[in-house]
Amino acid sequence: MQLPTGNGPLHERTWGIDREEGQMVNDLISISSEPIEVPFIEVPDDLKSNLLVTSVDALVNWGRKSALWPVSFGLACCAFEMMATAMGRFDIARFGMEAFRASPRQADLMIVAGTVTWKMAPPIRRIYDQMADPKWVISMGVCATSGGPYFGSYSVVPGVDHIIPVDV
Amino acid sequence: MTIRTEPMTVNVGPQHPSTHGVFRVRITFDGEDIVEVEPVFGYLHRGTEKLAEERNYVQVVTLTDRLDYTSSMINNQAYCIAVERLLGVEPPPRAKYLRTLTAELQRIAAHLIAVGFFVQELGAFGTPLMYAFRSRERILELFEMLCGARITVSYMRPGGVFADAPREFWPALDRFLEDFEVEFAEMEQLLLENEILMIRTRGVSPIPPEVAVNNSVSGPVLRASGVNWDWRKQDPYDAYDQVEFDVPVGSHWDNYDRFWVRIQEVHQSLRIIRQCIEQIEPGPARLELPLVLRPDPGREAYGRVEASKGELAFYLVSDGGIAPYRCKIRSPSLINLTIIEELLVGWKLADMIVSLGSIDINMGEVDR
Amino acid sequence: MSCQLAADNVLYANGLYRLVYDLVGTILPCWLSYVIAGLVMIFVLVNAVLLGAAVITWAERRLLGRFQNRVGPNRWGPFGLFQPLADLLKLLTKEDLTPDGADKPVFALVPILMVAPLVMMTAVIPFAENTSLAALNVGVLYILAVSSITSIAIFMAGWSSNNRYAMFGAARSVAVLISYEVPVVLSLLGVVMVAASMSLGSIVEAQVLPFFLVQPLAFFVFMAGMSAELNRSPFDVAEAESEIIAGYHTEYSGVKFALIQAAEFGGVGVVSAIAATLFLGGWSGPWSEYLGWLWFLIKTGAIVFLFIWFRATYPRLRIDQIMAVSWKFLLPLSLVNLAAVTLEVFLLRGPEGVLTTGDLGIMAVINVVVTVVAIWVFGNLIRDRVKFQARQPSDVVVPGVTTIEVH
Amino acid sequence: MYGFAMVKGLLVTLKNLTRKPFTIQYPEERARQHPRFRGEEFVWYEERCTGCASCAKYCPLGIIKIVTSPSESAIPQGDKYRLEVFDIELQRCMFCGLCVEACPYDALFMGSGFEQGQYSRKNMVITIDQLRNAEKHPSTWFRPQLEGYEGEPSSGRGSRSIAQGDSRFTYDPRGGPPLGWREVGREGWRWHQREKAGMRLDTESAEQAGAGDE
Amino acid sequence: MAVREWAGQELSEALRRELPEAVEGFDETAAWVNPSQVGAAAIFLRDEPSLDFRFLNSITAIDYVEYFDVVYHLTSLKQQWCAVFKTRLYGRQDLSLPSVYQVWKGADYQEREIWDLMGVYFEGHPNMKRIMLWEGFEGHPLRKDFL
Repeated sequence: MQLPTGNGPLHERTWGIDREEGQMVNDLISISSEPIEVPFIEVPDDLKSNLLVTSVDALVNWGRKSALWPVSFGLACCAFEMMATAMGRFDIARFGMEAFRASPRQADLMIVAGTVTWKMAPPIRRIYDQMADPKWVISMGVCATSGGPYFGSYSVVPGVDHIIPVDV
Repeated sequence: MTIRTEPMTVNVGPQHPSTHGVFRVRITFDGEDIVEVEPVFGYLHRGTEKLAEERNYVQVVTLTDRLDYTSSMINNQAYCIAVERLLGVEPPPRAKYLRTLTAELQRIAAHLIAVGFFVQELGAFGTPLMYAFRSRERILELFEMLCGARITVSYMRPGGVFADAPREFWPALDRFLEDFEVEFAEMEQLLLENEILMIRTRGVSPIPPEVAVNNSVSGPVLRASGVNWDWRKQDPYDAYDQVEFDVPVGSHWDNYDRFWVRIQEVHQSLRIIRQCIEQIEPGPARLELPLVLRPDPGREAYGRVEASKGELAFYLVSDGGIAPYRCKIRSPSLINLTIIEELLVGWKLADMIVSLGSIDINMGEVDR
Repeated sequence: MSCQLAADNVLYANGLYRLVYDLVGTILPCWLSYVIAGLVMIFVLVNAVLLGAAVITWAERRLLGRFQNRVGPNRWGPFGLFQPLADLLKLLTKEDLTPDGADKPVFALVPILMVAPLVMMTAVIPFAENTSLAALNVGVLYILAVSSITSIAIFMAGWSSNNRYAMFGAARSVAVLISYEVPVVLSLLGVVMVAASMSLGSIVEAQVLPFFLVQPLAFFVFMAGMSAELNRSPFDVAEAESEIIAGYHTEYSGVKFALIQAAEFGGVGVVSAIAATLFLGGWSGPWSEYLGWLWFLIKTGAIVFLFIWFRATYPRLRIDQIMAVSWKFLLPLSLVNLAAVTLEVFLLRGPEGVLTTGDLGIMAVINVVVTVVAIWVFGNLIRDRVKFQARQPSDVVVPGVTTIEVH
Repeated sequence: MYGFAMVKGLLVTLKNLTRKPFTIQYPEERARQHPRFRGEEFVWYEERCTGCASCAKYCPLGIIKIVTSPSESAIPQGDKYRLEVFDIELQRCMFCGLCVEACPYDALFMGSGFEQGQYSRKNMVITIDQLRNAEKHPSTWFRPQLEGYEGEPSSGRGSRSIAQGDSRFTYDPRGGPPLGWREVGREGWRWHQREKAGMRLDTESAEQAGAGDE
Repeated sequence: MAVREWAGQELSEALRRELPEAVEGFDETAAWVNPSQVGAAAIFLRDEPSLDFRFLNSITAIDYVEYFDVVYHLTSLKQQWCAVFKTRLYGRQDLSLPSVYQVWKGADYQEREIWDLMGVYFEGHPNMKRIMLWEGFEGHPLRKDFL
């Protein structure tokens, strides 16, 4: 993160940072006009029949699926529904998923819950990059999937898959 | 002896676990003391006002759901009142009561979230929040019964509500009131006099009433600062002139008072709901208006309600077309944020989170 | 060739060690069997700590769930018991990131330094009669010394991560650890004085009446101090999620994070075991010759339950308030306890310097009274002296609206 | 006494420890779904649809795509357009239900499903064939006739005297069998009457007329 | 007990007594104020005890293509009345108004928002950054000519 420089009140000193971030947003808009496709990985047949690989794989995959830790990433309305899944009624913890990690380093799953604006796009990108592999992204609700009710608005990303690859 | 420390500028957000959505604030610290703050928002700016100019009057209702997504019903209500003023019509009395009732249910839900997150930010490991969501879940269930959705309700329409409550709603409401009494008493027992909560919030970040008024603060934050201003009392809309309730007012102006005012408002909301159930009469629940509304050109209307966060108003200007010519949203969260400097400067990092929680902003409404 | 362990060796008391030593000693030279037996014991202890950590994470998640009126992990395995295993598997296969600006060797050393002291502490805990690896005669002192290593590890984590939040967390954590060491040590002095020994085994044997009855004040201070040292609620500022992301371990992922988590929850287990030993009478109980380990586990479990219960209930204090609690509340309390116990021991002990069960009973009665009075007095003393005066009502109060005011 | 409230807090959490959890264990047990639930999978009755495209016009997002060709007659409605395309782009739909509100012929209903996770956006369009072949579990959103008190005056407190077990009020979209267009009835709200002026509202005579045509 | 709404005429007469050059006219609900006099009118409206408009509800700008209207909604909490005054700016380029930030601090974010979305600059505001959109965004989206 850059440091503000110069004198005067804080909002005067941060002009530079604001301009830089604005530039980042504009750059991102210009490079992300098309959705990013997630390549579908085909497992070769000879590998499929390999007993050792598959059973280790199965174990590892069981571990991964049984302890998915989402990064707490609520953007808008859907965030409250996402939280509601973690709360008493639906209790996502039953699947070992209640550990909403605040630090992206420790999370496996990013649930993009809510409208993604262009201004928010660079931080999303950064947090996605900070997450450790293997990682997954769920786009929750129509706002994140395609802009939904705000499709066509001047400040809304038409689908979060323009910025990061989405799995579900 | 004084230790000279170097000021350090930290960027909190936009994605930070405690910022009520995508709020970002740049803070200069001296040690752990806050010296300067600069809020940066717009991370959820979706251009609602512009989109409203492209939708017809009924379609805009669906956009208002998504402003303050913790209190969609009240947003619906504010917008519908503005449109009714624009058209110069009055909804039928049953619709007024249904609106009042659902708005108060929504206020309870919103205050539960506010209180739950407030305590969560004090560091409770989820328990009060879970209890709050447990009760909120019951309210959302009632909403689902009413209008088929939990959060994005779109229940109200200009001229009333979209449909009368289904029959199973009334017994369910009674059951809810019974259960909620117990659960809320439990929550109060857990929180209201908790010593840790007291020493964390008493005397922290007081906002004097003069400052609050000059900063156009409204809602529970204004009332916690000792001003008993409530639009439900001062400018009664819908059925609020028919029901009795008190206005809780803080006397210390601090974080605890803001928390306390919300807790008390839940009690008052329950009172209003009970009175609504008593007073509601059979009748139509919606005015016979055409699907596509065309107000007279040149008219304007400022429809306001006391939302869970403060004064929520829609300022609509008509040019005679099917869509509003201008739809300005006076959002309480954005304007309540004006006091952020008075609230934070001079306090500690840990207090900052709590103080931000105490004014209960909602980014959907701040950025619109 | 057969080897004999000298009776004055600290390892002599441990039956398992002697067994392995004797067994291996028949075919290998004595020095080698000495080492091998030691390695076997280390293997056992490390696994005990990690397994304990796993069980405690599971218990915490389940219990927190129930405290919060929900279910908690219940999908994988019976009652969700395999949940920690799944977590572990996932973390092991996860990418192990090291941030760019990090001090790499220090960064990598931290997880090891977090776990090591826990394993070292378990060496002196008697799980049942004659089962501690090393029956050190300065066991209490050893535990206190070793447990301080954690604070260095935390500071290293904060420093090497090159992250402000981590640094904040580490600075807070170290401040807390250092200030809470003092009341904890003072509270343990009372225990040592009554038991007239620093060896954990002798302390257990001295507890004809469990010490949490004899010295409730010391127990209270010890529990409060330990929950601060473990970063448990209500003193968990070091990883205050809502304030500073995840505290000192913000930048850790994968295996290292798994180890840090294990150290955290293992710490709860070890501290509970120590508390059970020092205050609840450890393995003693009916049929303790056979069921000592069970008594020990039950008592440890009770303490763990207490920790989880506190966590489910309380919000956290601010860092300066935590310091205030330590220096203005717990420290005086531990001093009161020390003074009371000293006087009682001085007055009650017999000519041979031994306290009988009756003496302990008298002490218990006196100390319960002392505890209540002391907590009440000092509790009122640390209350903020500034009474919060209601402010002047503003001139913009609207007439004619019924209002209710907070007291 | 200072500290007393903290003990009270401990008791509260302890009380909740012994209470039955509030959780609904989702994949095995399901939350009770209310009949008005605005779900995915729209229910559409081709027999009634005239292709007037009211829904497409009223949709705030313009996600309903209708292509028609003239000259066909519907059984209950009389003359109508033949529908060639009726696509609903679910990926942008926000389930506000305004299309259902706008439909004057009661041909479009909200569905009641909610499990529609997809791996790709391309799959998220409901086509006319899917609408034709879907199992029809309509929601009662804006269709009061399904709630079973059509024609009765709406009431306030009095309504609570109605017994809970009354079968007329226990319509469960997911529980019952799929409904055909004759079974879903006609909405009898006065509010909608004006919109329906000039339509043949008498379902039975329409059916007879339709039967005659066949 | 309801809040009384001032008619435009009433407000314009009250303003005219003190600041005769500030008032341009009135309509049913609002008084029209000369754009250059907004600051002075604001101070007067707030400090005059018989008006006492200490609470600023909202500021709005409306784009009428040839001109922009800026609307101020005010309330007096003590006297329980509210009023509206408006001002009109002609043209589309380099629009500016005196800021009322120093009078009502509540105007802070609303003025920034109007600058950001409508392109009306407020002179005397200490921090005229874009508020909702990012730096480098072209145009002001709420204008009618923005596509």
